[in-house]
Amino acid sequence: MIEGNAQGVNELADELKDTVTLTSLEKMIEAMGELLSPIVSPIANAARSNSVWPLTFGTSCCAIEMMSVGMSKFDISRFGSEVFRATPRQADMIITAGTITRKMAPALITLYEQMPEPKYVIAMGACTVTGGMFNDSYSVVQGVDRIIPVDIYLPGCPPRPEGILDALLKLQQKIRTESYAERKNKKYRQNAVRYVDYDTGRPLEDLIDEARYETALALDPLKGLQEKA
Amino acid sequence: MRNGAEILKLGTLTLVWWCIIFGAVWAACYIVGILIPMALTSYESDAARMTAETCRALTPILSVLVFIPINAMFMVLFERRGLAIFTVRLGPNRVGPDGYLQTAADAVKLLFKEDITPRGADAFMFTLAPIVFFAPSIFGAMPLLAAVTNYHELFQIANLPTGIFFILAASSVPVVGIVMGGWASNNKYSLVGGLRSAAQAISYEIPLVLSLVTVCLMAGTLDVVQIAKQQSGGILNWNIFGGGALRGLDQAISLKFSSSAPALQELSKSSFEQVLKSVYLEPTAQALGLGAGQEGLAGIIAAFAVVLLIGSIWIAYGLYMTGACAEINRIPFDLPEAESELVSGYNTEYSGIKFAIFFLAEFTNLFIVASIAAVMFFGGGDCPVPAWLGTALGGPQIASVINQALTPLIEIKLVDPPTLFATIWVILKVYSIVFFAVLIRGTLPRFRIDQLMDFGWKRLIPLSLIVFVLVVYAREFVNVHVGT
Amino acid sequence: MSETPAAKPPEEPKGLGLCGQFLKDHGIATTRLPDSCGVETIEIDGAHLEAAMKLLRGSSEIKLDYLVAISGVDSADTFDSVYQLWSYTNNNELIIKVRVKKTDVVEGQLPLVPSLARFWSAANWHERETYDLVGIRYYGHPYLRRILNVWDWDGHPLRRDYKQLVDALNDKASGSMR
Amino acid sequence: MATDTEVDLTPRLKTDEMLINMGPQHPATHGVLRLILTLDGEIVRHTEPILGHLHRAQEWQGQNRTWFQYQALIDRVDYLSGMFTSWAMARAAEVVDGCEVPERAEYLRVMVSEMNRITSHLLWLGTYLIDLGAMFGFPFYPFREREKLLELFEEIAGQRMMFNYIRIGGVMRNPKDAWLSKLKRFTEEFPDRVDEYEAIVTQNPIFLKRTKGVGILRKELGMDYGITGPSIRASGVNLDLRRTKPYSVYPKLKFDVPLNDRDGDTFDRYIFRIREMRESNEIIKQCLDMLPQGEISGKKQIAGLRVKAGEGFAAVESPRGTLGCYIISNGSDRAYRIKWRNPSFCNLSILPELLKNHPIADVMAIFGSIDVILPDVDR
Repeated sequence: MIEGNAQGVNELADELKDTVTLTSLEKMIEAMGELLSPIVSPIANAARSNSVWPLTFGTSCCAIEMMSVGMSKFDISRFGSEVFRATPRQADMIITAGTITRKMAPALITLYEQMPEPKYVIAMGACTVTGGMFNDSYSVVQGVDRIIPVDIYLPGCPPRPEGILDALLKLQQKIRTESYAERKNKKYRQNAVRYVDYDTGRPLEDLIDEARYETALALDPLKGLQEKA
Repeated sequence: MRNGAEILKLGTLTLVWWCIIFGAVWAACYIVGILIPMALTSYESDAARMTAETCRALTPILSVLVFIPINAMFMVLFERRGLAIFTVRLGPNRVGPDGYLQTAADAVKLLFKEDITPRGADAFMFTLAPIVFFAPSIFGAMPLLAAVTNYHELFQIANLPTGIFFILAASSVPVVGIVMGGWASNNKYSLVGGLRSAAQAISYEIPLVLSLVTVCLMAGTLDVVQIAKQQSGGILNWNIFGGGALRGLDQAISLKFSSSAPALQELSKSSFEQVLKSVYLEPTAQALGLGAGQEGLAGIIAAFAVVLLIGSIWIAYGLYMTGACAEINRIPFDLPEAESELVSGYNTEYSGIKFAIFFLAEFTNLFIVASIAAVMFFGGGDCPVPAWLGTALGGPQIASVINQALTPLIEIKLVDPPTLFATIWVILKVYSIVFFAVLIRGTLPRFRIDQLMDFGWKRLIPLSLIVFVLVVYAREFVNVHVGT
Repeated sequence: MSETPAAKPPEEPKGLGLCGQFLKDHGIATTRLPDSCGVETIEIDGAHLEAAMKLLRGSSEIKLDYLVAISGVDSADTFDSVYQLWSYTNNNELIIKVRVKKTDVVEGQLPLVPSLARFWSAANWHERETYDLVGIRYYGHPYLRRILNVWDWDGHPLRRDYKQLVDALNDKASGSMR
Repeated sequence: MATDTEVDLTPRLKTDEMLINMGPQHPATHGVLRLILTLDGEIVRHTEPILGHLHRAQEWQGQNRTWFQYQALIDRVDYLSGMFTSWAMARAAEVVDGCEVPERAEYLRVMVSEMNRITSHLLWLGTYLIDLGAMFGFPFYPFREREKLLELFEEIAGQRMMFNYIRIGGVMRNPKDAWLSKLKRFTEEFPDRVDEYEAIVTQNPIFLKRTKGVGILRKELGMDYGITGPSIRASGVNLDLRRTKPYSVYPKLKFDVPLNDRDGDTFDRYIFRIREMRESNEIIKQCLDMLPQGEISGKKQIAGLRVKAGEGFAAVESPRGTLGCYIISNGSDRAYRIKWRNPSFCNLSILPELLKNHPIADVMAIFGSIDVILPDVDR
């Protein structure tokens, strides 16, 4: 994976990226360009904001509150979001419920990359906002925004189910302000912010930098000595 | 009571959505099937006549194409709201008035969603799979159309003499789509899901078909229109009650109620016992070659045969529903999807519009198996109230009032009262069965694959064969579908 | 374990305890350590560990057949592998410590303790965990691989001299929260 | 060499084992366990669990935080039974420190932790039915009762799940009388609710088919792996610390420890948890009657809380089994070493044995039945 090559990260991004084929409807709209966007946006936004299907993703304590919110007392189904999809391909939103560790990070990134556009992220719980109570642990990622782009931050340890409903409503508001064309063209592929190596739990850029440095060192050992001095 | 209010809301929602579905289908059929040909009759050319004929011929398929998406949208909502009631929740109630448009929003969203073909997938097969899965539900529904619309002239073209045979043939095609999708996805969960689906469909098709064959045997025809017509005349004539095995009883009771009913004039002279005797005793005695003195024996045999026949048909219906649930992958037979085992089974890798098609077809299939049950077992478009009870309740008067009110619409051919009533009854029956399926979904856990196979091959298939044989014998002694 | 705590500070133990005596009868030498809260604690040489465990587990009167936990401790001048033994049938308890002096550990290598995983399945994951976090190598283990951290993790986090990795995922220097 | 007539078909008819990677994100792995299954058709031949996707360094935190700070953290070790994790550490620290715990505090501890046992088993029941494929319907009912208990927890501890209620030396807060009467009302109606669950589940033919005779845990194997909790009691090993190594006020309370007389299968593990819920309910009732007046903490709850030097191990019977805590203290304001003995970690290690030669659908039935909480495994 590491060839000491600056394009490494981009190559990996390409590898993770799926083949994208546009639906005929989208092709048509694309052909119409930005002209149609003002007309399509309200329809698309109304539909998208009202049917946000979450991915069944939960790592720890917050996942239990995420389950509670689907249950009788809090009932997320009122907002049309009770359709928890087990596969990222059919989900619109990922609620990162629980601490993300260095070991889990690559899996989360893969899941995020596998979700079809438009996709949204709610960082649920203190751990995914900043690392929370575990934020100085050696194995914890300090907030999911270090690896994937986040739309809504929801603090709390764990947040109450009402908090999740609030976050969902805020997300719906956010979706309603979007422009279809902008979502589609300007930020069409939302890639992960940073990729993490599965075996070492370290950011890929670091590993690539290290590999480059080592190659450079192998070519020019004097440089290393100079740096040491 | 909170739940009562929720159930009322669900009822209102159902009525409103039925109006929308019917309105849309009715309008489409009226415009294409009647208005355009009527307008074209003023031009006296061959081309105009051809166009008019084409329009009329296209009406059935158009009605199905309009009906399926809207209906599936409603069924999803119906299921979600129904499940919410079972689980002490409210269900979707924010989009549109009281959440009526929730699934419409879902559908539009899926339409606008990115469509992904995974790396390593067989793109052609991957795209073909949802189509193969969905297409049979369109043409499979065709022969049913004529049956559920009371053989309306526009839909006669869709009828086939081998209707049920065709429907069954069509209903076994979707599994190819599932296997295709599972294989093409380049995902192991999908593959396992697809293979499970194939195994399941093969095993459960047999009891399904055998139970329907039992009905066909009783009816003596494969034509769904004929089968529906034979059952007309109230609940006692339906196939679920032995398909005319209780007809004698029906007639005898109607004698008690009124001996002046016009349809029963030839029987008006005979007494209650005589009717029973002529319908049950004599044919049985004839079949057995019993003499005049052995009426008691003949009576016992006839009664036994009637009970046997009705019992067998109930079992056949149970077998049919079990097999149908397995065919359309619903809980407790949702192994190809098996969310807690195989993530999402064969459709794990599908997103956007392709997934929407899978979703659509799944619910359409549920609707189709429910309508097959309604036509084959529950009398199709027949009113469940027997004629004698209907008369006692003032049925004819009500009918005439409605007819009067609809006269202007009937004159412009917008409404055909028999078709209207037939479709209303069919939709009620179908949705009762759908409601039952939703109830099951809210109750049962999932089978395991080997238990599923055991259950299919070791229980259902022998049972369906036994039922078949029983019906063959019982039918000999009971005068089924007399005079039709 | 009794509710009343042991007297503090722990007085020096007098003679061998029940299990120490039992092991001595079977020819295994042990050293008695101060009781930890009323529970007999012995130190044993790594070479005799497996034999001792087999004896303690199999004997009908002692029957310490429940391996509660294996902990690794980075003490001041030793690496300890601590075994908590209970019994499913009686109330016997024992803590066994195997100590490896830090001066005995070869530079750049891990302290070595024999593995129990071959004859006691409960030890399997506990040993992997201790290897992962404290860095004690259990020789003879069938699958000694990191269990909690990623496979190519650097260092052993529960060592006193562990330097925390600082990078873009986690740049808070250790101790900033306190 | 095969001749022309003898065509060797073996390479073409070769069947191969399939590797399936289940998790870390999978609906049935209760979080983030990853299982690498070697399948022969649909039969599992070999399983390799990969843990640590939720390794949050709880033990490391224990060394680096003061006792007072760390008390707040440990509810997250086993988030479904936070009372027990608090209690295990509090007990270990008390044993090392030698401080007295007032009797009222002990009763309160027993009460809240038995409540916690009920919530934990209720959640297990709901998710287990989801694992078995009853996605809608039944799983919602246990959550209804669970919410009632969570409300009570919130009232007394201020949080629905992370209580931080049991502290070293006692408990945090005195309950009000209204709280006690609410709890009493709950205990009165709860047995009826359990009857309700049993009416839906225990007689369900599909449920019985899925669970009876599946995943039989032999007694000897369980003891070899150090399995604890309801799972081993369902296999007939009498290991309930509340009885075998009694602590707190359990000796004064009357309750049954259900014990099986044969090797337990998945169904036994289900039915034993149901019975335990009933027993817990009885314990709460007794505690409510016997609750004495008095102090609630034997140690000052201040930020500079210290534990005397020494080492000790203490354990409590959590809903999943023996939850132990091994503490080495050097007398400073933080621990020298804290080691957790987590029941989930030990119980999970038997999974490869239990799954062997079962179909893939049973993976969920068996994995669910040993009731594993992933942070309790990974810490």
